[in-house]
Amino acid sequence: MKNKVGVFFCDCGGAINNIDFDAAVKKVAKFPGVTCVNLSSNLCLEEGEEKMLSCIKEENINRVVVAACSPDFKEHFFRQVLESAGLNGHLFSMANIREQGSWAHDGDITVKAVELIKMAVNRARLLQPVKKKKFPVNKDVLVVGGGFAAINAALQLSRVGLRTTLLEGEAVLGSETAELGGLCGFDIGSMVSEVEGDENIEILTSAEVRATAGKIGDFTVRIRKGGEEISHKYGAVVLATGYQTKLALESELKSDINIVSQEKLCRMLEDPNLEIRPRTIGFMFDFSDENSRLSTLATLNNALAARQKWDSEIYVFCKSVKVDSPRAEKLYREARDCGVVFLKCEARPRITADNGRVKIEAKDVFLGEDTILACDLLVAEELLLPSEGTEALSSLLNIRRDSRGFYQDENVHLYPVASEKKGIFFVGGCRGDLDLSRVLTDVPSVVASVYELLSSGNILAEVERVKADPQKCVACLTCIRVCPHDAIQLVRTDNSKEVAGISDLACDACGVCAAICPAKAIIFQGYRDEEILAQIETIGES
Amino acid sequence: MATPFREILKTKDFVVTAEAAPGKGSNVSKAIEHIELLKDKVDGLNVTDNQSSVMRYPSLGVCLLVKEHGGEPILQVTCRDRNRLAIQADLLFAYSRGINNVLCLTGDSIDVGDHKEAKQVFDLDSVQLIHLVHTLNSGKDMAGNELDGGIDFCIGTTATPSADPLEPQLIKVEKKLKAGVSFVQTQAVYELDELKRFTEFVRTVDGGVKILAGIVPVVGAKMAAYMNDNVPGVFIPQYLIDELAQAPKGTGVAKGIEIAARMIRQIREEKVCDGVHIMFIGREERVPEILETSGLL
Amino acid sequence: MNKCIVAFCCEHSAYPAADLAGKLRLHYPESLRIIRVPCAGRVDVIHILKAFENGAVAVLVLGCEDGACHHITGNTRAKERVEYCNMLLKEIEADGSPVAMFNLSPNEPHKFVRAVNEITKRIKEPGR
Amino acid sequence: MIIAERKPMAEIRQMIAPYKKLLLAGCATCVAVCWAGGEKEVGILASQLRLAQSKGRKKISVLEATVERQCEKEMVEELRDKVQEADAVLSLACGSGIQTMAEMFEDKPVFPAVNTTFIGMPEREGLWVEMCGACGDCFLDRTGGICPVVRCAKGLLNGPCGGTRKGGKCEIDPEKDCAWVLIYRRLEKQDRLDLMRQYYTPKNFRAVKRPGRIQSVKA
Repeated sequence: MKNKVGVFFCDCGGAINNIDFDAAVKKVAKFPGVTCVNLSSNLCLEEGEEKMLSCIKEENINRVVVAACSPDFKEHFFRQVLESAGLNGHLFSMANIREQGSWAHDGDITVKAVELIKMAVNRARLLQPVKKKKFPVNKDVLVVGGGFAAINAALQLSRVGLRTTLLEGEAVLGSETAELGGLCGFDIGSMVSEVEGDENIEILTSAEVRATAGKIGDFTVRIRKGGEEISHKYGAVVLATGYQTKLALESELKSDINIVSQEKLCRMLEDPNLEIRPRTIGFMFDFSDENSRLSTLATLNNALAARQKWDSEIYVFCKSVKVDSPRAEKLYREARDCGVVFLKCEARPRITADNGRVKIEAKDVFLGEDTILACDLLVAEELLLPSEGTEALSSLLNIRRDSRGFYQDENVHLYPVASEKKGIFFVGGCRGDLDLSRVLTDVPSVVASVYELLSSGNILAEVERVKADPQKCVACLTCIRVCPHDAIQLVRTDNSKEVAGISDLACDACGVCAAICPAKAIIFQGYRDEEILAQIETIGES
Repeated sequence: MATPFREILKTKDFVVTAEAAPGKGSNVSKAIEHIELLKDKVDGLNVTDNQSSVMRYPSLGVCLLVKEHGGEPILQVTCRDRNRLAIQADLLFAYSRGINNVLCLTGDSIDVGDHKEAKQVFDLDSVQLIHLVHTLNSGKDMAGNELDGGIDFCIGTTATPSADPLEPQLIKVEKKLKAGVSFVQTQAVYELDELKRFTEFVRTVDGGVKILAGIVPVVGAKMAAYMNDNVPGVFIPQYLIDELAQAPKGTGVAKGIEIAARMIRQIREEKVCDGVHIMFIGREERVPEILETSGLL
Repeated sequence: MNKCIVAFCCEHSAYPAADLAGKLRLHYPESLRIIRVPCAGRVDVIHILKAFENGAVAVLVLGCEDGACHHITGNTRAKERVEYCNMLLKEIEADGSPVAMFNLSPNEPHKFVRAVNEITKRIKEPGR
Repeated sequence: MIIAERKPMAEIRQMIAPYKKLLLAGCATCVAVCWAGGEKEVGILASQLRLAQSKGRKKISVLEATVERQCEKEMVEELRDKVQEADAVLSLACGSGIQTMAEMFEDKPVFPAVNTTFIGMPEREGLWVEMCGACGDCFLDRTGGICPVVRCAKGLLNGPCGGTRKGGKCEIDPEKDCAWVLIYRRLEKQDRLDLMRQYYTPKNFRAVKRPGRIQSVKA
């Protein structure tokens, strides 16, 4: 059957006013394949929709072009109109004559509009339907980690009715939850007992992930626990593996008992038997690593506590104090109000051991002079690093990490808690320098995403929108190597030939594989070479 | 008449050889000049074979000149330019003209030279080449045919004590030693410890082989940096580069000679190895100065 | 004949940026023809060459900012292909017809217009 | 897999200068995968040639065709009509395919559009490395599965030359690994370094009598 294209003009309620629609309609009507041309003033309102529906039926149209606003704006809507007319939503193309036509140029743009429509018509004539299908998914979720973020995620997932496995490498849950930025009054102990009492949550401690396979809705994870390996199926995986800290210190100073970490200072503050209270305390942060959100919070928290509990003199050396939350702002004010001194230095201060004390030499930017401070205790700068095993786990799951080794925190374009691989999510410190408040927003956001994916037991997805033609595929593995979403693997066809198999669920329809395939085997409906070239060819005809 | 090198290796406690690099062209007057200058001051003159893959007057030709002028020539044979037929033929010719010493080496790659598009041969490698000389020495060619008039070469080879990683290099040296050589001449060395480590290893494999440390005077910090980056197997330590950098302008060569002489003296005094091989390419006329400063004259 | 410039626009960045340019009435040459692609990484060498075969005078490939590609490496692959195309055009002394890649965010309509103006400047009249 | 690389345009244009109608013939097997001579590259080269001629005065027409394997006469036969139509054929296949094409159509000039470079494998997408020199006398049992005949710049059989660069890189190219260092590390890992200590006699470089020809008894 020949493809019949129906073109629907819309002037967006008069918003498009520099096109001679009558002339345009006449020209468009002559384009090959165009069966009917309609003019409307508000296609996306009920009357317009009805007009479209009846026209599609009456004229027996099987490809639709709408010449109106941007597809970013209304493509989705018009596809639904097509569906309700019994046409596949993919048999649709838009000519953006408003944002990229009428509004972008002065004067009459009839000629350009007609050309934009010609591009859309040429593409539309070649479009193929893409079916949708419900894919059953496993509703269990794996949460890796045993800290604050992991326990929280497991609890909330369980609360929305998703069975969850909490997998922790350590022997007990919550053993490494001492939060650099402070735990904001959360009682980790009661959270652990809540998790332990939750029937919907399976807890695997002293366990590790050994291998993973599969895709969203159907991950197979091999877990080792107690010398035994078991395979589990999950619909989604949440990583909450946290971070670790490392003192940024010259090696000869590492053994100095007067130089401590934030964590050590906390323990000293809680120690009722502490014999000597340090009279002068120095703090340092923001020199070696400018991602210092957590170090800042820890410093503010602990400086305040020491000031209040010990009445120590406190000096904070830093490049800048980064207070990016109301909580941090409040802490900073309080610290200043009670006499904590902040010194802004461009260069990292020089630290030397000095007769049982620590000498700090710095140049304050505002005072412009060298400051020398001898203190009883120096709370050293701490570097934030991904926790041990992050690298191994990311390579098992085949997901990327950013230049600092955290999970993909740098690509602002991505949904912050989602990996590039569908069905794998991150929460908390494993995705960067994030304080507790961010964990508290991450968790619900991940839980909502996982719930949306898995709760119905099915995912509705397009079938073979992107597909490798088994006749043309030479199994060169190029697409498998380049796929940003890890959606392709070798599969055997019925006649036992190996070809690239693209997972309908995992594919994000970017077309990177289609562009790179040496055999031109990949068919990406809507963006096939023919469909792209059909638009280009209109230039030559004009 | 010069003493045969084989005798020298047996009798002398500290052997000194120098490199004679043939020039580009048929004019051999410069080569003769160097031969005359050095033949009585060193125990052998080692003539390079299209060194650094740059086409030159042949090693064989200069060896003949050394012989004619009363010196003791050591013929260098690389595997780069000749297949097994040509190498055997050359060796027969050399021996028939009184050249009795051969240094077997792989040869630099064609890519570093001035005929980069040439076909490189490497029909044999250096270990196989040593075996080949032994085969000829036994009166047969490689194909097993009897020779009418055999040969009897004193065989030497090369090694790189400062290779990184060293282990694969040592395995190769071990193979060369087991193939049977009378002397090993090293790539330029600048670190005595490296040399010591290397000689210790050689001694464990073959107690009888003589080791000649390669000495290449460096005449400036720039040259040192260049050599580190571009000359395969050469690693000049930073402290020497610093020492060179501090030398006043115009005294680079003198400084280089001083450093080289210091190294030679140390090697000799500490009996690190059995001798030295001096390569002062392009400044052959100043080799006597090194010998004098190091107390070898 | 209308001398067209073809711009392949990533639907995550350049396409919305172009829409925004229209909304803000930031004008650019009418000869621009935008082809919407799901990612700059979908654009292949042959698409660019065919644009020239069909009479385009310049081709733009517009994708997400470095490190912010929705599909991780799509924009860097596109950049490499653009460079390859420039090499192919240079080989046939057709480098008066420029191909360029620009990176931008969806909220940068001015950058979109700058990219169009920039490529327009690079077009050389034949014979010059 | 056979790896090839497109020839420089200037060379191609010189070859095809006298002809008005060209057939660009691709091969969908090895050279397609290394982006040198498949349907895709035929398209790119054809487009490039069309663009080039639009700059000059001479009008040429370019036909495009790709066969599954250009080194098979039966498959090349499929192109007969198109070849007859053209003045000359520009083949993007490996040397073997080009010659098959030339033999099938003796009255037509057949030109190479690619340089066949080596037998290799993809190290990652877009990067191919030489692995095999087709010497006819496989040595890999002794070298931990790493071929020194082609992966050592000098094809040495008894260990590294003295030119290894710092960190085990090749004398001629700091980007490339010294094959013998790789062999050493592999054999060390397998505790088979005795293999490297063995002496290997000069290689039989006539294991394949050139031109190579193998008659299988299975046929």
